[in-house]
Amino acid sequence: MERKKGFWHFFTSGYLILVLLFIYLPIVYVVVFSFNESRSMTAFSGFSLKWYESMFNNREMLDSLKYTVLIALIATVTSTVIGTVAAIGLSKARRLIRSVILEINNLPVLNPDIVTAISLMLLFLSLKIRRGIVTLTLAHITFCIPYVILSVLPKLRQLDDNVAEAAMDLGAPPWRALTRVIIPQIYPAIFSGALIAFSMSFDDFVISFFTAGMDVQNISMYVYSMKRFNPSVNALSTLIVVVVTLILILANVVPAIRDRKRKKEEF
Amino acid sequence: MKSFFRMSYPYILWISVFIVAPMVMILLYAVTKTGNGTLTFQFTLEHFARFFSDPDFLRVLWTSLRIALITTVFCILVGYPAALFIANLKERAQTLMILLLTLPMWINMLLKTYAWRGILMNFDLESEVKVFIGMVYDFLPYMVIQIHTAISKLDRELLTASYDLGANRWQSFLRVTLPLSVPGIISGITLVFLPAVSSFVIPKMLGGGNYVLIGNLIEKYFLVAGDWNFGSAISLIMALIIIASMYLTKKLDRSAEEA
Amino acid sequence: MRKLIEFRNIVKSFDGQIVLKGVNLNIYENEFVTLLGPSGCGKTTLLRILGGFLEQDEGTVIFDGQCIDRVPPYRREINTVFQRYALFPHLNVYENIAFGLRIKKTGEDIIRQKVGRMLSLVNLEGYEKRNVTKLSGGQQQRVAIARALVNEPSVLLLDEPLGALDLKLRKEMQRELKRIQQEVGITFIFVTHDQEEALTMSDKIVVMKEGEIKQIGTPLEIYNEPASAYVARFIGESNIMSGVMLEDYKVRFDEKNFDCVDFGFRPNEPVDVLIRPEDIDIVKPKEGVLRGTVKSAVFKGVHYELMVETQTGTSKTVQMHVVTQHDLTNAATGEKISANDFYVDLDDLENGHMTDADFIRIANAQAWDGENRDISLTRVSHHIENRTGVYSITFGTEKRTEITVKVYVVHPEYVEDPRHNIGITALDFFITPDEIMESMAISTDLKSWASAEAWNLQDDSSIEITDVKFDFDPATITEGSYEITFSTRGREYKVETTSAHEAGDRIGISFGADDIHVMRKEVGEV
Amino acid sequence: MKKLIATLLALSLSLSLLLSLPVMAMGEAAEDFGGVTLNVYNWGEYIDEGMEVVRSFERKYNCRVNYKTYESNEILFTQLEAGDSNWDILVPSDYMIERLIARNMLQPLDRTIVTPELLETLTPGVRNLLCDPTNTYCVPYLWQNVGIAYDKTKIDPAVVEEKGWEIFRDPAYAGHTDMYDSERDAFMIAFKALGYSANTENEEEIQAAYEWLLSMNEAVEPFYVTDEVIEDMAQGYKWLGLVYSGDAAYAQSINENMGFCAPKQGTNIAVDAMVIPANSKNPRLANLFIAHIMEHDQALAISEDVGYASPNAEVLAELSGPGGTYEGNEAYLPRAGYEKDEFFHDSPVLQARLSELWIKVMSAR
Repeated sequence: MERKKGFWHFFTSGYLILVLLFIYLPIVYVVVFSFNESRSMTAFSGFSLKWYESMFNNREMLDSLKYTVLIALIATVTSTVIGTVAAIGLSKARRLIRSVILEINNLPVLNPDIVTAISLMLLFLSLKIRRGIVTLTLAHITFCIPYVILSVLPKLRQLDDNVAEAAMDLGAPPWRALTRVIIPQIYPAIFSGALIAFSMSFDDFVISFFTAGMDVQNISMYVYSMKRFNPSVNALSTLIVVVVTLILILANVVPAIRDRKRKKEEF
Repeated sequence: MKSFFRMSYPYILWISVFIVAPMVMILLYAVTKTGNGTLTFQFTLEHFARFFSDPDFLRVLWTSLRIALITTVFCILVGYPAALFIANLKERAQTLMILLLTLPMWINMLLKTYAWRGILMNFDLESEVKVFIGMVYDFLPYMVIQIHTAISKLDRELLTASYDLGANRWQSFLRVTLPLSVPGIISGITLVFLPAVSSFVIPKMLGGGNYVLIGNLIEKYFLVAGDWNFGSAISLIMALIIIASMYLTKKLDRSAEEA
Repeated sequence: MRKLIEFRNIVKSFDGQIVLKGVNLNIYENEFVTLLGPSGCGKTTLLRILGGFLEQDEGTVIFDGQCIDRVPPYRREINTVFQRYALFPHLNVYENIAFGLRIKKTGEDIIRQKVGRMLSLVNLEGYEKRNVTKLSGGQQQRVAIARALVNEPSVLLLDEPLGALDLKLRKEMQRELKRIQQEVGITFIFVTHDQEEALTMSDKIVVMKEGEIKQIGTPLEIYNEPASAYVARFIGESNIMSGVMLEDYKVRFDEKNFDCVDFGFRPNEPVDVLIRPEDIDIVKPKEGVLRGTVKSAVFKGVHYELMVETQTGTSKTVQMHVVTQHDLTNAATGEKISANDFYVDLDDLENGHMTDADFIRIANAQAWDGENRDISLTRVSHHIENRTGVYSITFGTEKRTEITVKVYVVHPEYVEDPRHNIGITALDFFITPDEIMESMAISTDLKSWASAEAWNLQDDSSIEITDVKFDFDPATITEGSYEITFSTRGREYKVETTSAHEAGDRIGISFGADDIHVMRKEVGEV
Repeated sequence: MKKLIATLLALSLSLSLLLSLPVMAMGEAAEDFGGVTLNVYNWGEYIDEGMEVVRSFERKYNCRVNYKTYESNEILFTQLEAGDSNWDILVPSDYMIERLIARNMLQPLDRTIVTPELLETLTPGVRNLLCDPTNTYCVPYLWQNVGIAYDKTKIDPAVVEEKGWEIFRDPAYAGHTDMYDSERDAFMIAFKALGYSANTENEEEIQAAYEWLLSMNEAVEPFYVTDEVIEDMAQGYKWLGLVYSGDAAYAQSINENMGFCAPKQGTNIAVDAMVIPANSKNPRLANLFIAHIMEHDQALAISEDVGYASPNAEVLAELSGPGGTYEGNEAYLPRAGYEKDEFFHDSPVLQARLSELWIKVMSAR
């Protein structure tokens, strides 16, 4: 078993490294070329912060980044609240009602983005609603809520019901039972639902493209509208890669440290 | 506890306004005469007839399905071994690998596609190959994570039992791990094939203008030609294809369980 | 019988913790061997090493004359029934059972014939197409057995297979496993922590503890001739006393000499003595080898289980002075307060044990307001010196409602019993009738009021006061002095008998020389 | 967990606040519009690199410019038709201006701001365009013509001059040719190669042009691209490509052995001009923006960075003349006054017919 394992171990880790290389090739490529002196994406002619400078001077690009983050935050918070409340409501609904609503709920997730985008555009234009930041935010909330529900509802259904009944038996009114017993248990699901919603809103292009109208543009729309290849996008991508890496490290390392600390206290 | 159900009323209102109504709009526009932007209530099926009668539209549809299919198959062939090897890693290494796979998913798809556009400038490839690379790149992490979740849920004892009954590592994989990971593959397919068929950014940015998929057609008839009725018809056709293939994979999934 | 399996000096540890400390064991053909021991004693690890799923750190496993350390599990002539069955959820019953045969590329018709035979062996005919996840626990377990047996292995490993079944089904499966073993005629190695299961099914039992084998033998040998107190305690019910082996055939325990059938010990060697409860007979007090009173009698279905105390424990008697209720009322605040005079042990005073809380507890001082809600006593003042004599102490609430009572500081009279090195003490105390009536656990409260304690003279560790004897009726008690006796556990014998007895009966117990089993003391054995 | 959400939110909020510091340098404002927003809708990459032209306008009038871009005249028109946007400045091509004027979706310019003197600064080739002879609605922004970009080291200029558009059917260049993905321009070279007018609505001529393009596909197997053609020609990846003169000028400034030729069979001249939509919210500021762009320095900055020819006569001479950035650049100065060159006319019928055939051409490969 020992000898064969050696080769197999080498083969599997080699394969995984290849996959990681493929996944991270563009990211590394972009980060490297964001410091390139010349415009070209093929020859690295010298180190310079030229593109970072041009990015920070490019108000249109910065505005679109600002809108992207702003709308992502608003959409995440609103959809998490509505989604969680709806999930709790649905978990107590009759089977038929729940399955019908869930079927509709999954439509924006399974349907191709462009169909959802078109449908929302048609809605706004037919009702003569002027497309702008409001319609864009409403659209984002609409496609974020399903992810929250899909992450919270299963956890809710796993909770054993008589925990809430026990809380009420000990004198807690339904509302208190909800906040004191049910929500703390599904907190991780709410959090992961919010994270998915944030990443979906932050990353969206198609739906924003059709529902944003003239006033506002998010990062994806700005990049899409650039005809000639503009290296300052590399600078922007590097900025986002750094921020995203920080957030993920924060989101994963902090709980790990806390767990290890808590384990130490237990001994 | 029954009172809690009332909590979902606001959401029911929300989905009827922002999901059901819009889909109805698409349906209305798809089956009415062209009224350049305004809804004329003359019922017609001419848009569907126009789509299915013109060989070019069908070729576009076929190209979309073909590229999506190749992408999905390639993602499975490349993704499955990766998911299997990750599942065999030690606990901490596994969480690290999954973290490394999810990180790119957070970065804007546009920016990543733009990066590929820069990279692919060095090579003189056919548009279809460029689009294929872009698609595989975008969808591979989803596939790997779906399959990995399915494999890591398997009870280790099943493999021990298989060894015990005389099956070596390869036979155990073929007869136990693989069949039980089929649900993971199927949920991976839904997360890759469906968006791939309808993608219109990757073909547009990497395939140059000419590589037209069905998503581009819809964009063209809505934004360029301003023909909302025909655009809606195409969207409806695509939505129906998606729902049909989703239903197919669900049945496949259920039958896999019964076997 | 031919030797089939040999474990030679098997050592195994999991991240630093030794699980098997050099195990040597031989298993013969067609034997039903049970590895018995508490969880974590290494029995499952040994089984998994034989199955090839784990590799031992040291030692070798010989199978049918050859060393199989290097042989992977799938090439060993061994099959396993797993604790949670590990049936393949994506295959139906027929396919599950046929799995091993399909691997060996057996012909379809042979498979159909062998699987059919297996299904009838485990009474599951007609279940071929059923989905395994939908079967009951018992049925799943039988499919697991069929799946393993169909490959006709020379050894079948069973890793606590009956754990998940309910009692009645477990009994049934025990008989069925035994029947299958005899009918199929292959070696079974059965792992369990249930001693009754081991006794009913095994040809040979291997008792294990903390990675070592304690004893190997037939169920009868293990039951009647346990190698140590640990084995005896693990198998069946037992009375175990420590004693001394005067000479061959003569042992002394509980200050009496008895004839026995054991020999070969050093003179006056300290030994453990075992007497099975079912070997003890109940006789008239006079005729008994020992006399005692029945402490408890529990009906266990077939027989009664009696606890007979042949020697009383060490005891101490004190006086309980019941005085009239004299709580004071503070007219201004409507608060009421009450407390009793009390005795204090001089030793406790001297080594500073006594805090205000102790005084409040012993005096049973309480205060409550108009609505009968308890108020805490925040002010306690006294000037008790570390000398015997009578002093006074005052308890008060926040709002100055106070009461003063007398404190009798006395020399403690310890009662010491060198033979059992037990010490016990208690103090007289004052109490009111209401407090006795309100008390929900009278014995516990009496112990607390009298500060009754018992301890081991050698290492000062506390010993439980098991009995509180008093002859008043708490419900109808009136003022006056009453005697209360606190005592520790004496020598008690567990006896199984079919005749009915009640607590308090005076009886005699007797047992013969062959009922006494003398065992060498294990080093470090408790 | 709560701590985690808090840190996440705080991080993103600080990020967005940091970035949104309004860059409103408070220079002396010629006229204070108090931070009003002017909505400008222009082609992508069609203004100076750092958008200093826009920033200086914002400082000059203390206003904020919401600058957005579109990809084609058709997308621009569909957006306007959707009716839920009110732009102040648009820069459509001449044939689209013809359509907008016909549907009176534009408003006349304010003569007191866009004065006749300013109009005098325009080079004659672009003044009084067919679509708006009296410049009542539009002021040219940039102009160009369509031509052949080729690698001089691979193809002899004389051959290009001699063959003109027919070079796109020479199998010798199979696999080395880029064709611009725009149906009007592609059909234009077919019409010109066959000697027809670029605006013909005659079905046989259209059919003949369609055949011409199909034969081009067989012969040259072109790569249908949009902006990649600029990098392809600039980096020398391709030998031959259909290109707008402005893009060619930019490419030639990077790669000297790239030649440009406006074929003898005639080509399309196009002028992108600034107009003010009828439903604009602040027409006065819009007029001031047009006047601002017409100033010499702004026109120079735009034309120099973008590479397309400037409508301002002086700037044109300055950039293409001695010491100018585009001195000796064959592509910068579009050919003017050549009788076979034509402007496009707006004809939705032709447009629809061409787009239908175009899908066939592209997917025929």
